[in-house]
Amino acid sequence: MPAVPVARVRGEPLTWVPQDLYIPPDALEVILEAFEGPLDLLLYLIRRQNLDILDIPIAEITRQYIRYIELMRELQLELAAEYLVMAAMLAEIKSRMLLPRPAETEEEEDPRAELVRRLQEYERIRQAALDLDQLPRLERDIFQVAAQPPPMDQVRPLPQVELDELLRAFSQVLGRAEMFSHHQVQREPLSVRERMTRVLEALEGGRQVPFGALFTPEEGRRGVVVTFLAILELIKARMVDWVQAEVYAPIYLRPAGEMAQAEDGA
Amino acid sequence: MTPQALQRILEGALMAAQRPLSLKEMESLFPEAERPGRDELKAALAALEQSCEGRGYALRQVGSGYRFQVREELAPWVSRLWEEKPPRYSRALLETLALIAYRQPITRAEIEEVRGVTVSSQIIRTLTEREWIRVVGHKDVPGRPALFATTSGFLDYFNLSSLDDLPTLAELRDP
Amino acid sequence: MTPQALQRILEGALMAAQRPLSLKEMESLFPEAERPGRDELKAALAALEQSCEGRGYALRQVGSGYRFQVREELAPWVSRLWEEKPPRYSRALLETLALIAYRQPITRAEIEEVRGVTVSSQIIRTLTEREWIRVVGHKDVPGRPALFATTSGFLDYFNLSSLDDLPTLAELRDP
Repeated sequence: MPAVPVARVRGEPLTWVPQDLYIPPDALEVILEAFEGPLDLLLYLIRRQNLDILDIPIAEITRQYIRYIELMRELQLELAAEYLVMAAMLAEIKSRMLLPRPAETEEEEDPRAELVRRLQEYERIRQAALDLDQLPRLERDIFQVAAQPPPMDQVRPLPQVELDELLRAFSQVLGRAEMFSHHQVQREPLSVRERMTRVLEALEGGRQVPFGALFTPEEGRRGVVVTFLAILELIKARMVDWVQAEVYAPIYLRPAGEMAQAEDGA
Repeated sequence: MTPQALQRILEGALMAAQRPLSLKEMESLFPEAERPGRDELKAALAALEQSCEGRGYALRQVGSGYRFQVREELAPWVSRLWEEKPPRYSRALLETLALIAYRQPITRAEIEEVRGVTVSSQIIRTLTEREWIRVVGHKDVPGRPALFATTSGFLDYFNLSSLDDLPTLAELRDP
Repeated sequence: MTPQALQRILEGALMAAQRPLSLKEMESLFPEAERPGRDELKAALAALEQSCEGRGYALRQVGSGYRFQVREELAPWVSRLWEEKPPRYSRALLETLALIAYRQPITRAEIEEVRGVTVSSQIIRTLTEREWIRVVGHKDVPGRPALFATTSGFLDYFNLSSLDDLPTLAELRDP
């Protein structure tokens, strides 16, 4: 009788099927490739024959398992090492099953127990994966609603700064400059520096301002002293110039270098 | 602000966002002075949900918040908008994902022990890139292997509001 | 197909599409046997448009077709979804600002002397644009460098009535 191919595997005709494997021939390759590992293959063998997972006929299953592995090798399917490890484990269980069990060790665990536990655990996860695949999901069953957003003025928020960040930055920079000293901080009241800024503002635009006009008597003695110190600082640092036409004439303050510039230009 | 105005604002924001919005994000739509309370917000969402009845979409709570989604029964028509078929995932990927979902936090070695085969790096990478899983810590054993867990993005994708919504695992029978 | 069913399908598709849909695209959602006519389609769209009245969005016809759009008047709230997280200022900027605040009026060279590095023009520009600093004069030394000082806007931002209210270094050391 001529050998009629029962299936094509990777394009090659397959003319035989192991006798005890009952597989629709055209599904052979698909099935062999679809196993997710030795546990998956074992479960397939058990479920296919409606066997009870809790009472596996280990000799029979081992025989079938090894035939499958041989088939996979023959078809040159990639065979993960785990399949061989399982084959060894099955052989070991089989041999332990054959040993007579002494009466006093009746409590000893069934050699299959560990395998059964693993098969059950894997079967649960295999089912969970199928269930997960059945859940309605985005891209397939669920679509996120998306309407066109209204025209918007994009607000770009400005960075926020806390006051203590500023203080920390100040202390860090002074620390780096080795100018950090308690003494210095107390010596330099900020009111003077602030007043320096106010005086410069008063002179802005090259205005010449009478010395006396920079004082606000309502501020009292302290305020007057602060202004005076500020003016002295400004003059010392060459931030302002002071001019007096003649002795006892009114003193004027003006922005530093203004006159010099004007003279240069002349 | 009237309940109707609040409802309209929430509806507009949920429509425009293109992703789920958490209650906190919804609160942040309002300047502090007119910020609705949690109860007000939830009442508005409930009213909004009701108002969608009979429409083509529904309000649903998923992992990272609330979203409007097209009703499932319209998928046969709506999916024709895209020529590409929705992605299919291999059994190896789904089993790995299922293990991480049901047994989190879990190491790669633990996944391999249950599945009986090596977990390919490609699968872990795909799951991470899809932002379905992430490393939540390291197990205190030699090698300090990464512990994987699912994300709220996983819940969003599979239309779940929490891990409790996962289908229950089959019961184990005692040997 | 009832007009209601058609309306729901169109609504779902328009909501899912993330782009305007032309009448032709809407037709192609249906297998030929149940494909609605143009008039039917337009009637369904008109009914859909009406059904959105009072809601947070509206159906609009634009160049390439129809789309749902969130109502313009909701922009003040909805836009907060895209509000960027405020960026942070660099340490260089904060140090420069601190030196100007505590040592004003001060030139750029003086700032650079204390900080030990150049002060970028970008920092000066940023602080000026923020209206926290301004040029209050020029020092009478070669080059007539600008003197920087803080503004009243600076005081307002930090909720200070005067520079005297700035915390002192002593406060940093003994909190």
